[in-house]
Amino acid sequence: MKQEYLKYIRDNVFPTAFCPGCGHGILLNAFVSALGELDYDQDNLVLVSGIGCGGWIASPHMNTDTLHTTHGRAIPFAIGVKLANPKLKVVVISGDGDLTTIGGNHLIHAARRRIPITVICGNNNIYGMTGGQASATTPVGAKTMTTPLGNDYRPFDLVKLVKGAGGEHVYRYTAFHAMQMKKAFKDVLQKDDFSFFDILTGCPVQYGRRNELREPAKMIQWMKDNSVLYSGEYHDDKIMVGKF
Amino acid sequence: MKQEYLKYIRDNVFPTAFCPGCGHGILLNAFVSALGELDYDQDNLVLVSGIGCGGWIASPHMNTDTLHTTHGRAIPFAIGVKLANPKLKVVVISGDGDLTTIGGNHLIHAARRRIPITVICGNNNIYGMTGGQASATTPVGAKTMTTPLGNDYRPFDLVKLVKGAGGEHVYRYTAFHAMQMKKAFKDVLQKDDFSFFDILTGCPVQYGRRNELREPAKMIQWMKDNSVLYSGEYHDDKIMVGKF
Amino acid sequence: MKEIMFAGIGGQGVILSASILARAGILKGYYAAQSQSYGSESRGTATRAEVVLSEEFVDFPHVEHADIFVVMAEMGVKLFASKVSQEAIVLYDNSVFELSENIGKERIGIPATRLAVDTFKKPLYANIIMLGAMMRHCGMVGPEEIKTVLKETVPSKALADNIKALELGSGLEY
Amino acid sequence: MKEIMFAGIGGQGVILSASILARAGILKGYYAAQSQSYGSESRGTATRAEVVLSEEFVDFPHVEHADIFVVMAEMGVKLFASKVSQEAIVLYDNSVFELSENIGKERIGIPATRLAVDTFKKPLYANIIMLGAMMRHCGMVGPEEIKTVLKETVPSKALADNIKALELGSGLEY
Amino acid sequence: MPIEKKKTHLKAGKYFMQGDEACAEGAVAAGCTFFAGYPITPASEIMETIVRRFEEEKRVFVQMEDEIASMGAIVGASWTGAKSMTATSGPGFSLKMENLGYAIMTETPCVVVDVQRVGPSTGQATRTAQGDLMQARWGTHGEHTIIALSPWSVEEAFYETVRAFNLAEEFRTPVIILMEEATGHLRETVAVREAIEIFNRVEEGNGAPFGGEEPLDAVPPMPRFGTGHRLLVTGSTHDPHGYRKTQDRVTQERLLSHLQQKIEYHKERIVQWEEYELDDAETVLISFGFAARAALKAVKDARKKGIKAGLMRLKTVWPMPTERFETLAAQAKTLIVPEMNFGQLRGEVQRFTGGKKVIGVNRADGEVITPESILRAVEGGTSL
Amino acid sequence: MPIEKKKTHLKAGKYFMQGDEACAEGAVAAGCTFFAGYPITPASEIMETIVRRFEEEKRVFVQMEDEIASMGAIVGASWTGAKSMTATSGPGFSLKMENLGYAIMTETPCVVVDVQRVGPSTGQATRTAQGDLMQARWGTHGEHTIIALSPWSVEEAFYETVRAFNLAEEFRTPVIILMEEATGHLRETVAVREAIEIFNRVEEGNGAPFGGEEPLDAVPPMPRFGTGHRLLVTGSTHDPHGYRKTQDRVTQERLLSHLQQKIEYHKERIVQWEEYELDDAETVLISFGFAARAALKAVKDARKKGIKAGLMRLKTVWPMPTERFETLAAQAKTLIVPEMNFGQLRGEVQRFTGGKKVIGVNRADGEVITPESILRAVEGGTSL
Amino acid sequence: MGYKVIIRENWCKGCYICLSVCPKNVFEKAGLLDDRGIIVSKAVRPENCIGCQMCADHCPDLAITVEKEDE
Amino acid sequence: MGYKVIIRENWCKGCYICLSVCPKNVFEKAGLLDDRGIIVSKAVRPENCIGCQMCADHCPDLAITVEKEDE
Ligand SMILES: Cc1ncc(C[n+]2csc(CCOP(=O)(O)OP(=O)(O)O)c2C)c(N)n1
Ligand SMILES: Cc1ncc(C[n+]2csc(CCOP(=O)(O)OP(=O)(O)O)c2C)c(N)n1
Ligand code: SF4
Ligand code: SF4
Ligand code: SF4
Ligand code: SF4
Ligand code: SF4
Ligand code: SF4
Ligand SMILES: [Mg+2]
Ligand SMILES: [Mg+2]
Repeated sequence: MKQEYLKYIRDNVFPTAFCPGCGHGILLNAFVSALGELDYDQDNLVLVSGIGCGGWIASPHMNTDTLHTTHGRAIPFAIGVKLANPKLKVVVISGDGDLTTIGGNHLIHAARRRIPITVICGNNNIYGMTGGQASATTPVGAKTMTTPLGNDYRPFDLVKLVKGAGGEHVYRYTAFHAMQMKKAFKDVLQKDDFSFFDILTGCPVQYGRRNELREPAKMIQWMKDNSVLYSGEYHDDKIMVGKF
Repeated sequence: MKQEYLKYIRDNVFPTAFCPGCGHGILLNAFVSALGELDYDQDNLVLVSGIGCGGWIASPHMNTDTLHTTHGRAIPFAIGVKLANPKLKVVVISGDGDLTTIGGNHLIHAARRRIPITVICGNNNIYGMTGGQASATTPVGAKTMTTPLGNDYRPFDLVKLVKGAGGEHVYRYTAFHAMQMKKAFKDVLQKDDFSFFDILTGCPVQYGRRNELREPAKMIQWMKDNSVLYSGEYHDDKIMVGKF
Repeated sequence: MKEIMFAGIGGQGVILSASILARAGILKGYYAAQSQSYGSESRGTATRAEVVLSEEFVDFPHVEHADIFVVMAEMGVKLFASKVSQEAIVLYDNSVFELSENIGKERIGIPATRLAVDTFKKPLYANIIMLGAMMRHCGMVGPEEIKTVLKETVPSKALADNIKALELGSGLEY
Repeated sequence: MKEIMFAGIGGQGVILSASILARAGILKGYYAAQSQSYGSESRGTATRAEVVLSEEFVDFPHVEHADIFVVMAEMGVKLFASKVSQEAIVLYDNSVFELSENIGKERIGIPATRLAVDTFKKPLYANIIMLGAMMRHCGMVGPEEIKTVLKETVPSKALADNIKALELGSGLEY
Repeated sequence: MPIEKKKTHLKAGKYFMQGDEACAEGAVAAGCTFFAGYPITPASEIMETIVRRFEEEKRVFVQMEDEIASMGAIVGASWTGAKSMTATSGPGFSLKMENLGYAIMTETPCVVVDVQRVGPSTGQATRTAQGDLMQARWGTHGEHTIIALSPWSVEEAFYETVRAFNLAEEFRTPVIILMEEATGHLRETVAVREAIEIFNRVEEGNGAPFGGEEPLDAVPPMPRFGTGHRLLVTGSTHDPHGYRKTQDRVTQERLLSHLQQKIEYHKERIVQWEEYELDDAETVLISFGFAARAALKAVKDARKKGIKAGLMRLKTVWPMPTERFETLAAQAKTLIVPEMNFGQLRGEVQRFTGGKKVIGVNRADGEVITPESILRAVEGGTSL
Repeated sequence: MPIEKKKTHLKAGKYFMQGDEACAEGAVAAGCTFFAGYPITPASEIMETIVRRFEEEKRVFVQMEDEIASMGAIVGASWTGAKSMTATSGPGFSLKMENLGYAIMTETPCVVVDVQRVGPSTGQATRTAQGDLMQARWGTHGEHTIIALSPWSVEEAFYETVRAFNLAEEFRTPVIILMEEATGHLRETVAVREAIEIFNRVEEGNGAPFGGEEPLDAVPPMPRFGTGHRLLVTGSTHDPHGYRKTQDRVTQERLLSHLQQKIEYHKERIVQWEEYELDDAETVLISFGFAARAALKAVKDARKKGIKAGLMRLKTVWPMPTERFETLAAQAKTLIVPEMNFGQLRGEVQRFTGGKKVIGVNRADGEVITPESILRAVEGGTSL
Repeated sequence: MGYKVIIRENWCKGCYICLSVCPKNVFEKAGLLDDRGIIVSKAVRPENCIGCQMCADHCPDLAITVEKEDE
Repeated sequence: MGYKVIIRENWCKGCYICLSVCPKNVFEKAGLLDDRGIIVSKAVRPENCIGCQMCADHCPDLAITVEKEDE
């Protein structure tokens, strides 16, 4: 992160409360850098989040108006903000448990209505904060506190879910794709549309620990090795990244 | 409905409390007839519903175990029943407001997990029982109590939504397609899979009244005229019916 | 002060009658309160609508002892009889049912549904016919106020029929 | 009855220490209670763990006046000093901070983190070293019980190092 | 004080309105510019009126996917400076509880209407009750304080809604309007005045945006989003600047004390009630909402019979005028609480009677409580 | 009575467990075969233990998408004959309120654990509190009755969970276990007995499957789904056979009376408390849960100082032993209620003291209340 | 061989869907209101019935049964 | 012309993602624990830096800034 971008964060709360190597930090980094590269008016930006480590990405780290809400409900609060003052840019940043498990209904309704907010899911495939239970994006077979023998249930493909609900401007990147992510953030920050990001952040502590990805660097490498840039053809066995 | 199928209904509650020409009754008719044609064991069938006119299709009309739950929550109750006793056939029948507006999260999670229950949405594109407010399936431009100048927001395409969430065995029919509907009900009643039905029932009173479809017969005719059987090609401007 | 109670089944328009009466009362400068009870099963179940008209604010705005009871369906009689004053005038639709109960002081049969079907080819205005009849006994509001309210509330193409029904009811010989 | 309090920052393993001590107490037939406090921000904030060992059921299972206070990070001292008995023995990691506060009766510095890094190339077993030192002062449990508990709780490949750390702590000269 | 005398949007005069409608008109008059709702009997008519009036007034109405979302949306909207509101009934009120607690914790002004119907659960949707009195106070988890008002007539549905907005803004807290179906669906004469008093939110002022600074009972200023304050709003325990402090007991204690004191220490501005014929009353009735109208009728009927009865009628139900309960209990030979539940208000009054037993007149079958049944209790009570 | 003496699944002996773990083991012992949950601090360890033990025992565990769904799922499961349970903390408890009311209305046995943390709202997730006492009673809308238990130790977390299941089955009602984080996360010695008593659901018996028949306080039999009963289960007002009656006041009245009486008339089987040194006590403490442990220590310390103090400790918090409050109030010179909130239990006790003021010792900052602070109040109270 | 077209008149609500879906124009509205205020449907030309079941399957009130006539 | 690789050491948590993403092997683990018990990352070969920003963009703790050296 560039020195000049420090104004977009509250440096008094650093170092963050995230674990070492937490991919949510990479998302934070990319978002801050996107603002920095655009020299974005931080006083016209409201960041809304729910509960979870993912809910901490914006609050308290980002130096804008932030609304840290209840678990799963960031989107309705964000809609209240946006509809009451359409001039504001409203971005929701929260976790997979928050936005897609307990909060899935608000997500699909926001997508359906194409409310002009941006929703960024810091998707680490698990409930990080509460100690590593399965979420709606935990892969089949993955070990979690609540699936010690491996997860039985299929996860959402969030790109398909949001598009199936009617959403447009849907993106996916992993923590490895810090630069592409940043560029896409810049794109949507300059628009007043609905947009959705599935950002695979990786949780080395609660997810990695149980699934042989304990080392943050290994997790990043794994993301690199298993992802494919989307260019028209969608492979269900790969992590498809890009714009959809 | 055949005389012999009377055993599947509680005739002491007839005539139903539905308005004249309510399409929910046609769904009821088709479901009863499907059971009848299969000579289905009604004592191994649990019908679960939420709140709304659609929630009354099964309760109290159907002569099986019925669980009339809270608004939007039929699916979780049904999952409790099914997982606790997998031998039972569990079918959820409820309205569009119930299953897809307030209850959308439970629907997508059930689809994702492919819990072996059947979910039938009596979709009349409106909140019938509470006096005709817009639901998540109300078409753009349609007049409702809460959209007197016409609905601004895009509705869900429930087939796309459920498939986007990971659901299989997804069907759509209208009240005009009573016979096809019945046949499809028979198919899924004999399986132990997740399946989903978007059944366009039509509400002549709350929807029709405001949208020039006040006459039930006209509503049925409209459904006939505007629907196309799916055979590989999906047209967004038509009501696609069939299996998806 | 007058307490007026209307009863019928869903769809018979008893709430509309009550509301028209109350609005007419307002036009005359009275305090008016109008309430009703109906189920979620709003179709085919008993509906009750009440109006209290008074010179001044009424503490308890529901009917305690109806001075006038207008009843359009038999199931309404039993359900609400206890709220009818012994001095009450009871108007009932005798083209729909026969009143066997011995309620109120005076019981007057009005064949409103039959009259409506005969005149308008549908039962739709039976409630307004009853309202017309009621008006004569209530004494607090006249045809002018009710017509003014009708003008404000019913679709213009239905206005003439409504007024006709009102006059039919108020002009009945019995 | 003995009340023992451990304090440190998240990740230093003070809860594990407390839990090992409590389980060891159970093996000796004592009633044991063990509690802790930590935040959602479980990383980098003050953690406290408490153990009460007693012959019989203890009404209030938290530390009221710690007989022994084991403290591994400076921020723990101020935060929890009020719960330390005036008669207490205070064991602190003097390879991490200097104890300036005048708490308890006896204050003993144990360079646990340095010893751990020296011996195991990582700070990981500092808590067990402290536990070893604590054991000598507690008097209610011995190395046998603690080793038995370690066998049941730590992964087998880490067992030897754990035992080594324990002995390092209990064998220290000071 | 940031109180403004404002012309009412409706022409002064007499109107005939439904309670739900009057509540919505009250919101319009109070300056509510954001409404998020979800349909439910018997509250839907509030939304129906709002839809129509907001269209005319160019304010923001949104129908959300459920009651949880509606509650979230009005909190979000409030932080943009909007006066915001939602309306529901029992089942929806239960769903709002988590986000209601969030509004309390974040000191977000907003108004939540609960038009009470028969419960528990789905119960009887079109029937009336007063079963949510205690839920309004205690429905959300954790120690907290709340303000709730209970209009007894259609006219009051209008004015108490205005007052609800004013209190919400003055004390930066959600305010609940507890109505009954009996009032919500009642049509009645409403006299609209020329002008009403409006409390305008204090956006800039001394101190940080959240409480916990000295004095603890002071209401902090509430800047709006988008004005450069870079606000940190959180439902977790936070310091006066909004920083999360989920480990610190001092912050928690100060915050909770602040949330309590800003309301409890200012009860005189919040708690309102009316008294009828209490001066020489030996039989004292205490009631609220629709039940109080039946109680007043009963008091008048009792007086006609020579019984010295009087009524205390709560307009604010939370917090309660407990000191007045005490003096009335001291004065009264008989204390009677009529209500449409099994004794929720009675239980509250019972705490402050110095041991005198309170008699309940209760009805929870979906019908309104009648003057007759209360009169019977008054007669029975005096002949004890 | 369908009570069975059953071997405990754990070998008799002493265990060292966490409160959450003991609660889960209690559920296994009680015969719970269905658990639906959603993670939340500080209740997640209950789920964690259930996952492990249910795997071993081949019972059904499901992690749902939220707390609303978890509550719905356990009600559905219960109708198949399963003993079912869910566990949560404040924010999740608030979300469960609507479906909790459904369980009450449909007379569905199930157990709901609330491990209390600091509120309101997200508050402090890892800190302890007793802020949900009133919410447990009143959190869902509409007039209703509830049973809630409050274990004060890890051992009791085990046995009171068993009792919760038994009461749920015997009275066909949801039973709440109100624990504190302080107990949920406490590790302590637990003595497991050889055998425990289990109440087995009465599936067949006299009368229709729902209450409202005479006698009104009788618990109706509860047939299970899939056995030919063609049950009609609804959260709307219903007659004894389950037919919806949403217009009929008699049905509503009978149903509500039944729901109340089946619990209130059988308080002697439900309400349990313990008394310590009360015989000659002049200072009477009344407390519950973890706070009662501090209170007991304070009582003993007070006795050492020659103060005649005693403690009444509630094991069942709802309904409350109000008659005993009355006799104790009559006996006591000083009444003290220590609790980890701003006075929720105190308010309840205050109703039954014949006017005697109850002194509160309160703490709501996330730390456990201490014997010292209570002792100070005891000393202060006696010197009044 | 023909068909019997049975209408459970007290279940019929007069929506006239049967009139519109019957390919053989078997039904008509009854002339008179019944005691619920409904003008029910009548099978006035049962002899035209071809047993297609369109009416029986589309009746929202389960009021119609069409059976093969016993010879 | 080269690059300045700045690490805010007190923000670094020792995840070593920078080590793994740097194409030029600029970083190493510092030998010693700091007072938080962390072995931070050090830019030990800044002269190799090509300014690709991989490290700066991937540091989850926003601890790295890579700037063009002023001449
Ligand atoms: C209503 C409610 N239920 C449960 C919780 C507990 N809770 C806190 S964070 C969290 C999970 C967060 O998971 P996710 O959104 O994936 O964030 P992560 O920590 O993985 O970044 C849960 C369940 C809560 N705070 N509120
Ligand atoms: C929690 C809750 N919110 C709102 C309601 C009110 N309500 C009852 S039915 C209904 C809408 C039902 O719509 P739908 O499911 O489409 O059924 P329909 O009546 O159209 O068949 C609503 C909002 C309720 N009962 N519970
Ligand atoms: S638990 Fe996982 S998601 Fe949370 S801070 Fe740690 S690594 Fe990140
Ligand atoms: S309101 Fe609509 S959905 Fe409900 S019964 Fe009437 S026609 Fe059917
Ligand atoms: S379709 Fe059924 S309900 Fe409709 S008119 Fe025909 S018989 Fe009657
Ligand atoms: S079966 Fe076919 S032909 Fe016969 S009456 Fe019905 S719709 Fe007409
Ligand atoms: S990536 Fe950042 S936090 Fe990780 S080791 Fe490098 S400088 Fe430290
Ligand atoms: S900018 Fe590139 S080359 Fe330079 S240190 Fe960072 S990763 Fe290495
Ligand atoms: Mg996550
Ligand atoms: Mg609908």
